Amino acid sequence: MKVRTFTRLTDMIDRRSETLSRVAAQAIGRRSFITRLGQAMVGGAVIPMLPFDRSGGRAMAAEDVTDAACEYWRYCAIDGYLCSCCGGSLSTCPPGTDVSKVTWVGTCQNPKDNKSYLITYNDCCGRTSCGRCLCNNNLRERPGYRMGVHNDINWCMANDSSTMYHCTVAAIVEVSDGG
Amino acid sequence: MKVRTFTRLTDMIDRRSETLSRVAAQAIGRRSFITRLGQAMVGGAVIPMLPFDRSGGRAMAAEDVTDAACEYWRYCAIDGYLCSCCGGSLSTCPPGTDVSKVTWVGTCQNPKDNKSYLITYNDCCGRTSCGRCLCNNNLRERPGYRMGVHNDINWCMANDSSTMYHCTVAAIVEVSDGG
Amino acid sequence: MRLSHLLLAGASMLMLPCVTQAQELGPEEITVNTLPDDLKRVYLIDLAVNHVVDGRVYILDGEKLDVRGMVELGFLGVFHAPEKSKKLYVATTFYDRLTRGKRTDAIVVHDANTLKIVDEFEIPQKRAMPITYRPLISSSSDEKFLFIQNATPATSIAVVDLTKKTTAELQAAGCYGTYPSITSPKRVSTICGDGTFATYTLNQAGTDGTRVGGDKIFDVDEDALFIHGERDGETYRFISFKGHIFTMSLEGEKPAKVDSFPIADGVEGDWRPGGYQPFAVDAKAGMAYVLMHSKGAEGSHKFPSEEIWSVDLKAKKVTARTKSPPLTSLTISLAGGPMFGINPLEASVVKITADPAAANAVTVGGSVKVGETATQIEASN
Amino acid sequence: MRLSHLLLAGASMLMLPCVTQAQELGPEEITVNTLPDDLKRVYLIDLAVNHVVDGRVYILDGEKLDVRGMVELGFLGVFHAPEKSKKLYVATTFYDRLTRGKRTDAIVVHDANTLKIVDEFEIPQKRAMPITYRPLISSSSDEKFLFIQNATPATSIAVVDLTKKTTAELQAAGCYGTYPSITSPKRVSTICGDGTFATYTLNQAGTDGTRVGGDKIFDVDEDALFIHGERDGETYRFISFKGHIFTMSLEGEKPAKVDSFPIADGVEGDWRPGGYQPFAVDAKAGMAYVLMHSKGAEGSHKFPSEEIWSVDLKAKKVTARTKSPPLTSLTISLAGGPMFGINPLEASVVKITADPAAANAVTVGGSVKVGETATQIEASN
Repeated sequence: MKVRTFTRLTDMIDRRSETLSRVAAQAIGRRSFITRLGQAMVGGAVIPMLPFDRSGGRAMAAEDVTDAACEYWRYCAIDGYLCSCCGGSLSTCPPGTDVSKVTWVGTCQNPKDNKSYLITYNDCCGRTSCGRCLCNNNLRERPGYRMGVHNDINWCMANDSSTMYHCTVAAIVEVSDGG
Repeated sequence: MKVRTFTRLTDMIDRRSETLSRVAAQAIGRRSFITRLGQAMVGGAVIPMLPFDRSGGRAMAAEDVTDAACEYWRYCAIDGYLCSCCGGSLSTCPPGTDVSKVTWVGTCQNPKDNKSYLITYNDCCGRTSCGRCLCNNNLRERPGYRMGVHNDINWCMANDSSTMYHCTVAAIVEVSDGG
Repeated sequence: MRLSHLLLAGASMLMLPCVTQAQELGPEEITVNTLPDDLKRVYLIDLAVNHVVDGRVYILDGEKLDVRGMVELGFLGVFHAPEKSKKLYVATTFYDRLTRGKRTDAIVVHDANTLKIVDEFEIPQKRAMPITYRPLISSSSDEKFLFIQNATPATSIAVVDLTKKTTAELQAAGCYGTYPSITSPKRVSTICGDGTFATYTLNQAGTDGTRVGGDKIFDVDEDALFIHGERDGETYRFISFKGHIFTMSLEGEKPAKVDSFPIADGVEGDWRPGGYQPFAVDAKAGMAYVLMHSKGAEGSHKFPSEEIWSVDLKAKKVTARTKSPPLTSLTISLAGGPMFGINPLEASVVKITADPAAANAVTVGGSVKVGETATQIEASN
Repeated sequence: MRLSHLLLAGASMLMLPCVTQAQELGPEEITVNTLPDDLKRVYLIDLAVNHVVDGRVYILDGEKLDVRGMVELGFLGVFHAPEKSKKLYVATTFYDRLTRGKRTDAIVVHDANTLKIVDEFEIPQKRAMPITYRPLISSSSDEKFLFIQNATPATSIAVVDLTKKTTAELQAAGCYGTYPSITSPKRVSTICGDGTFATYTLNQAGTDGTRVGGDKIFDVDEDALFIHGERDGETYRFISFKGHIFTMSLEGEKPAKVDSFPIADGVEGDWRPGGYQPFAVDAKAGMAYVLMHSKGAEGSHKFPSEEIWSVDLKAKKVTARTKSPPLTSLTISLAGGPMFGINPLEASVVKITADPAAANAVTVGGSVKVGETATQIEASN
């Protein structure tokens, strides 16, 4: 199944959104976050908290972190259950679920190559919430008025057969040029 | 709303159950537990565990325990959420719920008067599980082949409008004569 | 026969005198509670994301902090308790096979005292399925319309006529949140991603509206606004990620900024507001209380509080800073009184009071463990 | 324009070479997993009573103990994975408004590899809504019928024809549990409250059955049987509250006790079995492993284990006692291999192995936190 990325241009208030929302892999609101990547630290000073993780906050950590940990680098703007804890992986949904048609995105820095990657956070849909490895990081996340980088909403919302939320993957769309 | 108590005679295997199950306030399988009350300790040596309470087991305690604690004397054979923690009380269901039509029973000893009481554990029904004060005590509880004293089942099962389980009350039916 | 004397029919058993003496503890009738009119309520809106089909709203007694009842939120539903109405509203989504099958989006109406469901009617299948925030559902000042945030992900505002049980739609692409005018029943505003507000004025029937956008007042990249807004007289107060309080008038055809001022600029420690409902305004006292965390930076905007800052809205200055439990949501009733916060790490509700004699520094009072992953909390007058 | 080069249509974006070099980390396609045929499965059946509408079955890799998938259990559903079939069955109850409205009781059929729902059909609204136990749903030895425990609260056994998708009913008042004959596809037994077993022999069509009751073999008041039964060759093993192991032949028209023996009589400390699935039998090794707690008494029959006792079923004696985590359910596959237990206090699954070189004393291996209020656990061959 192909990745289809929905994001929202910052100037989308031109009312094209009904159309745009149906277009897969839209352009990213680059001004909003990719361009800042050169300046702002990704995984640096920020210590993301996990609001529902009773253990409190932890830092986005370096290379030895597995993809079943909230601190894994690709999760810098995730909000949800890690599919890696639910029978999926970074880019596979667990058995019996469907990939979300629309997504939000983040730009995260890989500690191995110090490059920044555009990450699509697809929800896996159609089965009740997995309940394992709930993570919430919000690097360059914004409220719903910038929907393409908003993570406090169910991104299974546009799926036809079921909008139920199960877990979230974090797949690479491309290397960001940091510009 | 009147209490209606379903219980099961030990000799109910005469296949009258289809009829009996529709009769409210059936007789109690007294041989099975009330008659043993004189000999067996109620709230004595037994230390009930709370399988899903992460705090582990506690003893059925004496007078100073409130009805929001698993150790309160009337809960000697309860399995469920205490309605006292959910907007109800020992004998009232929380707002918006319905009293179960059928129940299981227990016989518990009141530490204040040292008398034994027949307790009806009515479930409150029609709303999703309360989720607060989950308690499980099993004095003279038995598997489903003695249904009237079985607590591992949803006693909202016979309600018409909804069989959904919300919480459990523990009302007095009568003082047991201990015989 | 000992057995036989118990073989009695039905409820008549309860009317019998006890076999042995127990004057204080006789047979009990089981009844169903209702909530009194004068209950000071706290609503804890818990999406329960671990079981996302089964969200709920716990109703607490604001004085004793005990749970008095529950309303179902269902699958990522949103909840609204209008100020004057005796009804509680949930907008949610049902599937006839729990998570699949036939989908129904509906408004479920509860009696506020019995908590019984008294009505239900369908709405279009467009509503946002969010982590709950107050502005995602609201009511017009006359409480005749509900405003519900849609997101498909294209955004619009559903205008639900509670009398006719019909729904109109206001296009609001790139905008989010609903902020009803405090004085005009036919007016609602929203926040847009270009840093503006927009105000919709409905026609008489409430079936359509005209939109007037305001001037750009904030920068989403540099210093975004939290969508949580607080009523203060005839204005709304907002706060930005970097701790600038904005006062907006959303009463006219065009939204207008009244003023703005910073609360943390130049303060050592990079303090910022954080959470889902990061501040509360006591309109009577002219005070705002803000959930603040230190070492704030890009991405920290949902961090729980380390301190609560008391802000004099007239003097535009911080009057007190108090160490606080980790809270992500804070509320106060429109009539004032104690505040209530959500501690997400403990999954508890915390009661907080401000002391006018001590520059409105706050004191953390009792708390109660309730809910799981609640993000929104409301207090009734 | 930097912006414009990203304004590309659809998935074609993924086909582009990367803007900068990243040979190892290129664009990824998102796919959906399936489970391999050779996976050694552990099924953790979790009613999730805190959100009772939303039970689930977690499927774990028995070797690595990681979660590989999930099947929905819904509202107090029951789950059965037949030994040979490539299908997984859930019998559950749906309401079209989550907890109210139109009720549908159904068998939901999943493909065991894709976990997709491949079929669903209705059954009568009589099924028990239980804390899950294995004997509340089972299949005939040819896997053509499901046997499901009914309770309204009057008890009966639903006989579900998986080919015709029809349900017959065997009256079983005062009895509970379903124990399919191991050799006769048309036979199933149950345990009754008078201390007997009863066996039903179905007619050819599976639409009715004749019932033959056995002799009284236990006393419900004095020493009740747990309903959990373990297959051992062509017999079933049961255990009583006081630790008597019963061997039953449920292969003929009439149920017959083969033998029984105590494992804790006379042992200091009042040790008793406890839990929801208090023992497991390794048929190949001829061993039973029993979850035991000390200070056993009336009402302690669901206590978690303090020790696991290894019992030689041929020699009828305890060969080893090992300190254990607090477990309430234990399982082993029919083919042997490691055991898996539920630690309800930690909400974890624990792997346990027996050492034949040390009198089959057990060793507690790894564990994984999963689920919330699970009572049943199963392991595939």
